[in-house]
Amino acid sequence: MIDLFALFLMLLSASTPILFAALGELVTERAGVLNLGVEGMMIVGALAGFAAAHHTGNPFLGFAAAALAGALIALPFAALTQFLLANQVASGLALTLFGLGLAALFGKPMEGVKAPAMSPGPLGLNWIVWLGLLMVPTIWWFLNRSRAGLILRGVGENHDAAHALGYDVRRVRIAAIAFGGAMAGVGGAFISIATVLQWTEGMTAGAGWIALAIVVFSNWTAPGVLAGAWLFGGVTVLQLRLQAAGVRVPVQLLSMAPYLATIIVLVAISARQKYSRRAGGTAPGSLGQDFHALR
Amino acid sequence: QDEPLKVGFIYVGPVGDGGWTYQHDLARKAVEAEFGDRVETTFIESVPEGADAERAITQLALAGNKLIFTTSFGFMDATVNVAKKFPNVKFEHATGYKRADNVATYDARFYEGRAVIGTIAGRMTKSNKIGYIGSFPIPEVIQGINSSFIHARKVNPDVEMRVVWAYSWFDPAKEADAAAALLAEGVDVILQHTDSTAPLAKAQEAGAIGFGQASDMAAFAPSPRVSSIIDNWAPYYIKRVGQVLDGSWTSEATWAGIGDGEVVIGEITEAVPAEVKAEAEALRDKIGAGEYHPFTGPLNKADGSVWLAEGQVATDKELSGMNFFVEGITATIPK
Amino acid sequence: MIRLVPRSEAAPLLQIATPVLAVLATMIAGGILFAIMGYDPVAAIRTIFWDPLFGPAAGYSRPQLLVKAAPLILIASGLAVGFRAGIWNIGAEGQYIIGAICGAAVALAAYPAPEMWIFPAMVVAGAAGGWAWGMIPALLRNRFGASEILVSLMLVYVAQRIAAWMAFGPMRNPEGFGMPGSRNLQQYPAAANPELIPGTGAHWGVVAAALAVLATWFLMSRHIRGFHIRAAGLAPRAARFAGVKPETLVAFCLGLSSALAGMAGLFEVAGPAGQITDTVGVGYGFTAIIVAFLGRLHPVGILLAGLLLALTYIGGELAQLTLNLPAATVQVFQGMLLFFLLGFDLLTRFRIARRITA
Amino acid sequence: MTDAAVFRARGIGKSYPGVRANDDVSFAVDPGEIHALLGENGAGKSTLVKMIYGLVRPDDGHMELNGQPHQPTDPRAARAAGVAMVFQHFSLFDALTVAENIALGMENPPPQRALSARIAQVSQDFGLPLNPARRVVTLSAGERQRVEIIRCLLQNPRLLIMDEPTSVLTPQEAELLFATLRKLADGGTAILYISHKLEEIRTHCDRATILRGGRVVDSCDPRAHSARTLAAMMVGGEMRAIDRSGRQAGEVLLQVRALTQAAPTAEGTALKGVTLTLRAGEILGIGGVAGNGQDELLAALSGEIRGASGTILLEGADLSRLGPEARRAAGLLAAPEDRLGHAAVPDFSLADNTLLTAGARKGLVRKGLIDHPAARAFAADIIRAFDVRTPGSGTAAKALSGGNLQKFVIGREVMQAPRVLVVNQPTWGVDAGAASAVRQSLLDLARQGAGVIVISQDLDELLELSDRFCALNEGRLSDPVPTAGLSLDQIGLMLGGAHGMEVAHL
Ligand SMILES: Nc1ncnc2c1ncn2[C@@H]1O[C@H](COP(=O)(O)OP(=O)(O)OP(=O)(O)O)[C@@H](O)[C@H]1O
Ligand SMILES: Nc1ncnc2c1ncn2[C@@H]1O[C@H](COP(=O)(O)OP(=O)(O)OP(=O)(O)O)[C@@H](O)[C@H]1O
Ligand SMILES: [Mg+2]
Ligand SMILES: [Mg+2]
Repeated sequence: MIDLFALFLMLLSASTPILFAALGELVTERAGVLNLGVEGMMIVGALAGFAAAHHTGNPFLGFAAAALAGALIALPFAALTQFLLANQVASGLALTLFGLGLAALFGKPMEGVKAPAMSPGPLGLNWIVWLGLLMVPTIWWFLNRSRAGLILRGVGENHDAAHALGYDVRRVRIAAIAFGGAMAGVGGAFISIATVLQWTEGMTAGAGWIALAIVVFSNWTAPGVLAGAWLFGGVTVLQLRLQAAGVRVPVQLLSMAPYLATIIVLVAISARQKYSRRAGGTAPGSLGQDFHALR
Repeated sequence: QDEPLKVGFIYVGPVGDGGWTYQHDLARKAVEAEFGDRVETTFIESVPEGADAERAITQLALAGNKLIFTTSFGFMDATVNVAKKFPNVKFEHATGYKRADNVATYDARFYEGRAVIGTIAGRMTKSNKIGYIGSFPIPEVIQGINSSFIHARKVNPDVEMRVVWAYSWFDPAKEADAAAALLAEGVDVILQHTDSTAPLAKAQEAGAIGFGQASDMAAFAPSPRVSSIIDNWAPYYIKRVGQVLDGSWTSEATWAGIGDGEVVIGEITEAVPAEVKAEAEALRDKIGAGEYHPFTGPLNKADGSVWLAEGQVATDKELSGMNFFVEGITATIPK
Repeated sequence: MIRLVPRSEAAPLLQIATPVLAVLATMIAGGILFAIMGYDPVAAIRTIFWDPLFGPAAGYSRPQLLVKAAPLILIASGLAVGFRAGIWNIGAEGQYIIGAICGAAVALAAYPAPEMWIFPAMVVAGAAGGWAWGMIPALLRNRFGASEILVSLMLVYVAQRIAAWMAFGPMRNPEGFGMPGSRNLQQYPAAANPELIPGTGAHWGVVAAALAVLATWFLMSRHIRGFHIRAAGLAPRAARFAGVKPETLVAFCLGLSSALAGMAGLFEVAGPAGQITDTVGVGYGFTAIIVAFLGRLHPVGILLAGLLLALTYIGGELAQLTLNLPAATVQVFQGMLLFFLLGFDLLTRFRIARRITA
Repeated sequence: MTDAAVFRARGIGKSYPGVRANDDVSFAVDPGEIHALLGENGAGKSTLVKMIYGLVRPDDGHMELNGQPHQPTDPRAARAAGVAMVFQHFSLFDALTVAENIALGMENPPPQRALSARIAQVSQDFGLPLNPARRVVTLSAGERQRVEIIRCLLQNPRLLIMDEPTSVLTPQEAELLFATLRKLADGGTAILYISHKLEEIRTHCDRATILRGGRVVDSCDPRAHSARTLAAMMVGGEMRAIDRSGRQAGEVLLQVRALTQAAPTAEGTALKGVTLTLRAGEILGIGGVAGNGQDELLAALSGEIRGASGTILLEGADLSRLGPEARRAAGLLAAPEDRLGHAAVPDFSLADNTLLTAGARKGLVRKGLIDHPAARAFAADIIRAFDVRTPGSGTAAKALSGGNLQKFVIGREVMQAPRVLVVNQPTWGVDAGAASAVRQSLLDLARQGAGVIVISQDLDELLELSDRFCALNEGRLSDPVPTAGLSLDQIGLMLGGAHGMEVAHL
């Protein structure tokens, strides 16, 4: 039979990239900005992180560089949506396209190079896996207990009111976008530095989209993001484990399982909310809307 | 001096994929190196299969390319369609089965290389469990699984094979998870028919070994990558370009293997004991010399029925439509 | 100090001028990028924007623009209707795939019958398949309040796996030596979607795209349903007050956009693509979202945006071919084009004024 | 003259594109004074106070606070200087709790627990009960107001600005508010108070500064003038008196029988056995504290929420199961309270906004096809007949001032010649001139034989308009009583009186 603890450890690793990206997007969306460019930011982070790790020989510097690169590549999106009031959905899609292209272009010299090894942390898991787990309570605390988090939520909930109270909506949002980019960058770098140990074009292979979905799934809460990442990662890992164990399973159906499971759990959660009439816990009030203050 | 011969290539992925397309592009560069000014090559990368392929091939033909390599199975119908419109252009389609007067096909006998790798795997495993990450259940992949299993069993009768289908040619995260799943099953040698290095990275973490796929993946040598199976299209491309240049090109179906240098076994590293290395190299050379066919009877199918009698050799036709596992593999082929 | 003053009414001239400005800006910025990469910027820009239309091989590539743009326009015009109502179907890619599979299923089941009804039946099946796939998020939203964004997106991945399953399993060409992929429908006359007038690139999908543009334009500007859709997007409570049932609207918008996406899938699989493979979804459903927004969710805008994007795809291929520009460069270039288009869009909604200071 | 004033403005001016919102405004507010700012919609009141609060920067002039120059760069600077403000439109965060909302309005809020304690303390002191842990979505309008006020009180402001705070409050809540303000004023706080309700200004304010077209036109002691004179000062001319003549009750038009409905949303109110009868030529007033089912009742009558069959009958025909469009076709029309976003689509032109309700009755939509020219013509008719001040039918609804949009929305329904018209808060936030125009149009409609139901929280309005009066309380409707001879106190009792039944024998 399958060793559940081993399965859990696998799940922790497998869910790390989407956990980072989704936590970052959670903060961005809580500030009222919908950034569909996660995939683009992840791939840029994957490249920048890999390049830095390779050149310095230090994987941790690689992750730092990935965070920086993710934040930087998010800036055109921030400028478009916050200053030029461009549509957020389209700008995010453009960011994905741009990021994928840019990484492919600048990644040529990194092809065929191997990343420096990382010594594993406790339980043989990568340190970044632990960092990701640590980010969950940290972000929860930031959003729900800290002053800055309160302001960020206020900005996302009602930007006009936040503005009327004297908060700089734009600055908060740009910071949130940059943070989202940094987290997506780290998530992407986890794939290149810790999972594959090489750089190849298109290596994030859609993880950014899953991260976006998980934020909706999480109902915009940090523990929800963790649950979503685990559910998704868990079902993925489990179906592969069943195959590996030689259990005769319909492979095609199982390969759909992570997506179907996500839908089913989402429906269950939504239905409970709808019928229990418990107010709230839903999308930030100003999510995706432009903010323009007249002076 | 004549105009240079223009040779075009259509790639299904980006040149930087480090695998399938990368190897084709290496061969394109080899053509340039070989013929210098007499040829001029161009390529279009990341061409989706389907309508875009037909257009990209046509554009190549319109741009004056006289020889066009279409390097993915999914380009088959597009290639044939375009070829009808450009009878003076010669086409080379990789891994397909449709030919015409100006359409040749070519493929590599990867299963020959898998036999060598399977031998090493069978010798190297301590847990007697070998893992195989399959991409899609198509004949080429099934040949590879069967061939490596047969030869692993030959040197180690206790060997078992675990198969995981990734349903992707390239998805590092998925491949890593698949590798982790196999490792958790106690597998200590991983074979892969997917293109990323993620399984090697996972193998390294777990102290297991693996093999380079498509390209050498030498960055992971000497361990976990103890050898590799390399797609080497250069000899074929050079030969065919030469034939066009001297006018001797005809439409053929080529299925070349180790003997023609199209399938290359990468350096076997010192992580492999010398006697195992010697054994593998001997097998490689025997296959290369045509003295041994990896699918030689007696072989039964997984359902127990007889496939090949003692000494009988599988026909190419049988192989190209292979859709069953041989006896001993307990995994299933998704239908 | 510069500030933005909202326009109370849209400026029609600018609606036309800003895309032109954006394209010019992209050419300049793109030219700089190409120059940095070591390519001749003028040649690159000419290859991407000019050659597909007027270059030496334009006779071939011009019709190809239609072929490439048709599915984008067909899908985007449906999506835009829903987006106007605030209903976010981002799973058109999945509906496209399922439409293709359902349409092809009819043909494969009928093979090799020569009857006339086969192609029309395929169109119906394609639309119905897409529609049914789109009704899943619609029902889940109406019944349980589940986000249609997430559900439709997840269903894309499910559809992709179904396509792989079909290509390797039930729909595999029995004469295909075990290789993946269905029979090629182009070679089955009763089911094929060929060029209607040779050399124009116009197949039934192009016709359908043109009709979809006309129909959605009519719907959104002349029909009360379109009015209700616009109202619902801008002020949901006002729409409900006017008599709109939100559930009906969700079903209508998701149904319309997914039926069109399914139809687009069918036209592709019966025509340019030819067969069901595991890669039958080549991303039209996602690109169409960009097209819809670039077209400002307006049918005519979508028509132009679809053609513009098709131009950059085909021009990008030409640039690879003639200048050895890597595909990634073209991708970066497209990203820039989108950025500029979105940025310049500001001018249509705001006036730039200098701050009045005492 | 030594300056004892807490706040003083000298020659303040502010221009928006095409409008001079404030021009050479000078006035002063003394400590302990409740100072009213009066003026029509668009007179520049909000603009002026936004400048004091640092949200808008003046073009000309200067301000002083406590004798110091006052040039706040943003609201936080203004708060630091001792200015607090309650906004015309709530500036609250729905998804956040009361305590979080209050913390966001403070510069250095104490930790969560201490803050909750202080909120409890202050709400105790001022008699404004509030649970700090509640989420704002779940609060009634009056409770929301309390949140805003307590947010201000916690900062011990020197100058407290209130922009139309009572437009959403019931009389009782308004009384409570004034008691609070008086307490504050007695403690030395200066209060700047904006309202369109002239009566309350007369009773509670110490001074009034009157704005017209952005300029200060007068300053007076409001207690020394009648509401009519104040209104005259605002508009710069005489107000026309309301004409109630020429109506008599005819046959029964609308019957609502035991209408019971679950709350449509978590924050909504259930309707419980609502029963009423409306006759031709009659105006029925429905009063009640906000959040007692007003919105739900309007939705049930307009068809936005469909009821059980047999509950709503128009001239004998059962409309209960029909949607809004069918009900309009039958002659039952409605105008909801929230003009921007409910009664009208803010981004649509006025012409397009006619299509929201007038498609069938005005022939603007035939067989699903829109007749755009006819819609424009109808919008132009409304603009003319109701004196809507706007450039034309192509203007977006959101570009109209509240009063003008309200006239348009009421006009759109009235001009469709309904059999029955239901309106909710018809003059909410609307200046005296526009309010009387709206009220007159309702009376005129009834005179022509239609039945009108006016749901309102403004008791003066109900007394002015209605023939009979009922109270809505927790979703229950009391039996009607004739308005003639009813006093404000009696009505107050009916509204406050618990659960409807006991008011029946008033
Ligand atoms: N943000 C703005 N942009 C442009 N013009 C504005 C803006 N805000 C106000 N105005 C103009 O300034 C004038 C004064 O508006 P203001 O909101 O101060 O009126 P008000 O007296 O508060 O009206 P009300 O009684 O309706 O609240 C209006 O005529 C309006 O046209
Ligand atoms: N953002 C804006 N852009 C242009 N004009 C504006 C803007 N905000 C307000 N105005 C103008 O200011 C005037 C008054 O604005 P305000 O918001 O105070 O309306 P109001 O009359 O108070 O309505 P309400 O009853 O909704 O409070 C309107 O005539 C409107 O044209
Ligand atoms: Mg105001
Ligand atoms: Mg107002």
